Amino acid sequence: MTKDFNLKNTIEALLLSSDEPLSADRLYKIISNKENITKADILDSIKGLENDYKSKEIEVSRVASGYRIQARKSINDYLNIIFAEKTPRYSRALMETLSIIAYKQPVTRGDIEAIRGVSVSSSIMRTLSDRNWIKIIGYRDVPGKPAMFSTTSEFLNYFGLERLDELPDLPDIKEPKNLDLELDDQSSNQNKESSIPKSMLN
Amino acid sequence: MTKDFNLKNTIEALLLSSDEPLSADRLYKIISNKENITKADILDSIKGLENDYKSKEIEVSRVASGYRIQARKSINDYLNIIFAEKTPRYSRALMETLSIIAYKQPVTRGDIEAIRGVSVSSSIMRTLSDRNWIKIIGYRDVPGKPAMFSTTSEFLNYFGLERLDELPDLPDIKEPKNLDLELDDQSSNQNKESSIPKSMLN
Amino acid sequence: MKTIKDRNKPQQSEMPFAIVDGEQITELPKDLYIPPVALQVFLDAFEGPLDLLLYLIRKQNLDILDIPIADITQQYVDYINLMKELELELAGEYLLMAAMLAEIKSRLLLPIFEEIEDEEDPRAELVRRLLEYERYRKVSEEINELDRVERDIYPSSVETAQFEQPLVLPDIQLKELVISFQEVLKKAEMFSTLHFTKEPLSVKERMIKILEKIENEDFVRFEDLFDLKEQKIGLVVTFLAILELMKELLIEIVQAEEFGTIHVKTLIEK
Repeated sequence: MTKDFNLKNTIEALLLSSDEPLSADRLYKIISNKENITKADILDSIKGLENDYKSKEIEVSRVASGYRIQARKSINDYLNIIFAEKTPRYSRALMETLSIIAYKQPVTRGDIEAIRGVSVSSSIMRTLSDRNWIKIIGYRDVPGKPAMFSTTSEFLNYFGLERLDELPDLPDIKEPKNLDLELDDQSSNQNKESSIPKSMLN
Repeated sequence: MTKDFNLKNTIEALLLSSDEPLSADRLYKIISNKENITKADILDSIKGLENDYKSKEIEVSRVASGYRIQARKSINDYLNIIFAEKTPRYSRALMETLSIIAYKQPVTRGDIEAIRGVSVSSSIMRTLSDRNWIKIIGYRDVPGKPAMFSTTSEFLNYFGLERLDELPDLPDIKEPKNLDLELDDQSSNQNKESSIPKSMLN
Repeated sequence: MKTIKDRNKPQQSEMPFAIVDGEQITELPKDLYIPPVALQVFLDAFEGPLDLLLYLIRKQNLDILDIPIADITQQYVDYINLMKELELELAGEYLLMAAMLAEIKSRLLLPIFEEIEDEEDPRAELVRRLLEYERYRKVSEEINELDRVERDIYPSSVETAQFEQPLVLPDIQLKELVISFQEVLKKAEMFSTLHFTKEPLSVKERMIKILEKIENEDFVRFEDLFDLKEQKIGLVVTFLAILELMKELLIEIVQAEEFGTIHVKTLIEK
């Protein structure tokens, strides 16, 4: 083995750096590229880690696709504080997708992709339907029978609208400035801190 | 303090659980909700962690928005295998734009265009702001009120830096030898009218 | 054009300005036929006229502070013409620079009158810009080499998904929604094949209502789709919505016999 090489520490760092669990096989394949080790060594080292972590607030957990290191439940209270402090934001892609559905409904994913020029990620559609802002209203009678999406009444409620036609008129593309002025009055509480006004990006 | 509470282990687990670096202040606020600790205790514990990690393949790193735990470069060979296909590449145009913002901040798009000699593409500005590497910090008080951009602490975090002055030095302007150059700062407006007939260009 | 290869005899080991199919290209192809792909790659390799000028200067090991304007101008214009000949789209900035170079050249040719000794060397402004640009170009290369997350720095993290985290949903403003759509329209305008027309939203909405109404029915009577309590405009909107639904093949209108009851049937399969 290479001088100073420590299998347990290497496995620990790999498990902590990887976004997904790593199986003993995978760890073996990765590490045996460079170091002369056996699969049994891997398993021994993982046992060693489990032992080291006994008094710690993290633990090794074995899940279907391998091993991962996770926080112990005992720090849950603190984690709640960390996660609660964050005000999440939706991505631009999600906002654009939602706006297309709102203004052009009923639309299929294909319609949205044709307009945005990029494919619509499933996670965006899932997020939007998890919030009950969009629903499938039917399937278009063309090959493949793509689902057609529309917005929901929850969507209208969220924005304090009664009907879809209360959505602001499509802004004049050429003169975005007027729009900003107009809408500033309507928007009650804005969290504009981090996002750069779209008009600056063109 | 609560029985069995171990500040060092808690900080370790919190740093590992948070998806962004945590400052000593932030750690103090989070933990002191439940435990009777001082800010000095936090700093001591972080020192303790650094010490514990000396022989490990992970390390505590201090970046602009706080502390994070990261893998040591010694295991990058393995990590590059795991992350093989995920490394995003950034164009020269993007890196140049980002560099100008980093060194000359606050700058407007016009400033960037004056230096690079080409217009700044919207997609570059969008990528930079989507990544939270740049933000608008105000509007210059000239006609058109152009937005002024600066870099963010996320930008520094990404490059593992704590402060802007840790960036590489900007190369000096060479002393002109043969030319009688007035190296003043007015170099930004050069759209001189040209009297060159079109035929010269063909 | 044939002169390009003569002038550009490399005098130092060069940096490739492009890589095509894994091969480094350090000079313009010398054959008469220049594959447009190579030229496009060449053009893409430059970040604008200043970058191209710097390349020409560096390539010949010239002193940036004492540029032989006539030569450089000629070379620059040759490149531009080459690109134009191949009908490559040139950013306006390239042409502007050509004009600027030509202007400097012509000013250098003018006899110098002693009275105007205040006047700067006509190249001064250009040199200043080149030097300034070069600083940032160089430093951006250094920044590109810095360790960075996703490539050289791997933050460690533990899994926390097993916790029931309080679900904080992002908040959005109506304004953001409209601005997003505005953004979409702007983008769509760039692909000019897409046309957006302002459509009364109420028709869209009515289409949805109608679809909802008939989705679980086999047939719905045509007149049942209308709410007679509505004013005339409402009835018109409903009628437009039905026409639109027919056009989009979402519903079918069925009439069993002449003058018989008209029925509406959904074409949507659930």
